[in-house]
Amino acid sequence: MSHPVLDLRGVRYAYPGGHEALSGVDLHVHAGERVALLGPNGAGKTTLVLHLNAILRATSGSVSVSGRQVTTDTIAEIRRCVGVVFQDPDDQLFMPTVRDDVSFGPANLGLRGDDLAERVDEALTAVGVADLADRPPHHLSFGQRRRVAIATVLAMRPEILVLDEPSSNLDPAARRELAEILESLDVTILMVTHDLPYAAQLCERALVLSGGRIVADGPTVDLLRDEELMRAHRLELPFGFSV
Amino acid sequence: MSHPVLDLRGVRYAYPGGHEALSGVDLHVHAGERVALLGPNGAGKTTLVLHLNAILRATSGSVSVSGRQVTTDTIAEIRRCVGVVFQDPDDQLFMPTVRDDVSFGPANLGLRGDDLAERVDEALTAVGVADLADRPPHHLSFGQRRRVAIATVLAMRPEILVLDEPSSNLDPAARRELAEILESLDVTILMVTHDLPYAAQLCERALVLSGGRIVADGPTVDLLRDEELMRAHRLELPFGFSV
Amino acid sequence: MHVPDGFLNLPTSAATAVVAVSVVALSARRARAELDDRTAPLAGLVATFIFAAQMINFPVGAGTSGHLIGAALAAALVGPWAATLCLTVVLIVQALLFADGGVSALGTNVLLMGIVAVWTAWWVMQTVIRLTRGRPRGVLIAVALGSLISVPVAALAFSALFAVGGAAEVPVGLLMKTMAGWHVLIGAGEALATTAVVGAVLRTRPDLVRLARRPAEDVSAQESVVIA
Amino acid sequence: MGAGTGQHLHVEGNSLLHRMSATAKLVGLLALVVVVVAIPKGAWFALAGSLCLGMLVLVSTGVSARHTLPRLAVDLPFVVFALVLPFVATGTRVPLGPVTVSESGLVAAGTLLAKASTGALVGVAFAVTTAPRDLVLALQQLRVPDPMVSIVSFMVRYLSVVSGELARMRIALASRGFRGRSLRSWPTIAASAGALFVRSFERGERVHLAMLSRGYAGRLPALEAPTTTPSMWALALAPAAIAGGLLVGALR
Repeated sequence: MSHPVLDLRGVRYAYPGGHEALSGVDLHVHAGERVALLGPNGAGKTTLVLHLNAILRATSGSVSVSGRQVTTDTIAEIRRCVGVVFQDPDDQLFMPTVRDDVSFGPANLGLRGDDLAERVDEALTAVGVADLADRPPHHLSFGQRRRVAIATVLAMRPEILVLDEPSSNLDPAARRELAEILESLDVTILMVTHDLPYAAQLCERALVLSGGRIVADGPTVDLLRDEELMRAHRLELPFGFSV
Repeated sequence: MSHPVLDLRGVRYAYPGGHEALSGVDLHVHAGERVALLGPNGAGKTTLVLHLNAILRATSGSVSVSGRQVTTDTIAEIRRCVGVVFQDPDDQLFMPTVRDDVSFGPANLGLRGDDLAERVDEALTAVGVADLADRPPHHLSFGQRRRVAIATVLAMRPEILVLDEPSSNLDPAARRELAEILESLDVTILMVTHDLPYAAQLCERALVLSGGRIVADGPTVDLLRDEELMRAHRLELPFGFSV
Repeated sequence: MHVPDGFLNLPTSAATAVVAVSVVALSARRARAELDDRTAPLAGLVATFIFAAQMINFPVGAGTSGHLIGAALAAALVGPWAATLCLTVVLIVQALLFADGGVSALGTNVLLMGIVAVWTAWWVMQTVIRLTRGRPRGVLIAVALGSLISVPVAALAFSALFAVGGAAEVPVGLLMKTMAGWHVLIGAGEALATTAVVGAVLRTRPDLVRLARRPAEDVSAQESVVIA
Repeated sequence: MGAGTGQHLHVEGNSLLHRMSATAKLVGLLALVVVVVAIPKGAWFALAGSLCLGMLVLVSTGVSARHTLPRLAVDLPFVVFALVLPFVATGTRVPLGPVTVSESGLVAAGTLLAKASTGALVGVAFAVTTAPRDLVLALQQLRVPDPMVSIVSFMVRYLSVVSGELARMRIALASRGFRGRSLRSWPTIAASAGALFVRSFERGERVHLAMLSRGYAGRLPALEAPTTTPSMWALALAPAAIAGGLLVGALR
């Protein structure tokens, strides 16, 4: 691993109103890792995610993906490499059918015909919903929509998959099934979540973002066991959980 | 307790399309209880909730609240007695300020002036957001909006509070704070959820709704320990949680 | 409000369709200049909202209720170009997926509701804002008058079309008087409802009300249109 | 009047019209209504013929009348408008029961109702047999400009999402004792409509971000559409051709 897949150095970002959401974020994720990004509400998690695929551009500092720095010229390539799955699948599934939606990304990359169809099948199969290809999204259950949302991004063969609260609103079985799918994928994963048990289940390593900075980085279980750290950043294991 | 607060007998309901969502539900909740209603997606949980305050009317069977049967004449009274908090606070909050939103229910009951103001303060204080009264709901955090949504219903002094997925989308601290608030309320609670740890934490008794019927009723921990029951109804404890 | 098939003769329907197509094409260009590549998703969701808003019943007593036409509402919220685009899509979807309004009268319906009503409302609103400059209630007064006037004006436009290419010889004066009179009442309802909805948006997200933006921003928007 | 429930009229089925490409169907629909509108006033044979044709087309969809009938009620204000015509139109007066009415007005009203009803019959036939996505495909194949097609596509996608939000807001209102029966309820109803606008607009912004994330550069990729065979075109245009025959007969 010469280059980390994700490499953020001193990333600062202030919203036009003046509020500084990120105040110097350093973050490195290497190929094949599954990393959890933890942090309380308002810590800047969503702002950070929007930097990873150049929707927002850092006020200062640098963001690199697989060695390519984010600049105006590399935006298209960066967006192919970093697949972001947003929290509400209804925001992500905007085409009339599942197939149209999963085709959207690769079609923007210029794929057509059989190549495109193959990508779509591959992505839908990876998340176990190949049979839903011709359904309109509003006929799917929430759990199915979440999986299709992941497929829309996988179809672009990203180098890193960024998931925003993947477990939210899922029932227990759908939650476990999604965990199994994520474990089976051969892709680097950064998972933004406040579901600490889910982070512990899926990710060996975790980062804590608080007040616009990374305040902790280490094995997930170690961080979750560090009561002082947890309390200081409004994190806590829910009732009945132990690591 | 002469009458249960909630008393459903043989409630059946078929949607206009013909799909039978409830096929004979018997359910009793007594004053002061906190009961969890568990069940997989599609079990009919939301349909059942909409029967509790007469938004939907049973095709057959009866629904009674504090001894009053749901009929066309009692709808207004039933809706005062049964406070329903929906999953998405945005479905419930749309007045210009928190105060306006919390006043809405009691104002519909005919309260005015000081009585109304007192109700609003009482409800906002109960959920710990009295300081937010004059803010627009739109600008609050998700956890704050969830609490205000509960206040809008508490302001009607309901006999039973029905909560649909109260823990969804909350970060760990907001989740715990909400649990503490719910425990402090002096009101009967029926909590519809697929967050089994939350049910175990808050409710002594649980019901399992599956295929439009109540298939289990008992102490929450006993139900959650019954692996066969759980598996049969697509329920399972999340990774890392034990009862 | 949706004109069915056969109320206007073929030449008149065709002429309205030609006018509608040209204005909608221009609107698409101008809306894109304002909204950039956000046009499709934003106009799509706003069109969906207008469709939904038309389903909301405003009770008028005695068990009856009315609903919004939405042209003035759309104009106030997203500006006239995007409003024309949204109303047009609503009318297309209503005609083809809900069989609401005649397919041969689609051009007529777009002209009446998507263009005449939208632009009447917008011009009136702009004028009132200029006259009440600086007054906090100016925007709401503008919205009220804009919606009030847009409805009878659209009805008069229909009467004029009917006089030219209608299926019967009706005394034009009588037709206009009746249509205008009746639609002033409907316009009053439209005005109350639209003003209340715009007022509600102003209290939570004033930045989303196109009409309430400062003139300076309007100027820059127009400049960017010229550049584009 | 647009005050329906937000449900598409589309019903799954396997009739000829269900299987026909939406492009051919749309062109056929347009051709038919244009021909019907061209039928001269008072050409009763042609008008009755086209009305029967419309009914036949609708019956051929195999969709139950319970679903289609409610939708068939042509807009009430315009029915009233048509019914008033005989009383206000100029020209010779003829007796009709206890009153005298304008003869030309009477003819015009009959013509108008026949044409509007035919249009409604075939319009409903199109709506019940066409899935929303197929409409988007048809518009795309008929070279409707991209921006319009995209907006229609977003609208059909989000209709159920936005009307679902509206429905839940209504339920939440009713749950807190809201009746909504008088003018005094307007501010509340308007507040909910305003909130719905903000939610819709913000969703549009989030959808845009999701699109950008997957390489959107200002154009939606074209959907892959099936081709329409010549025999399908022939079939789609047949009703218009028959109506054309009736029209020519009437013009003679």
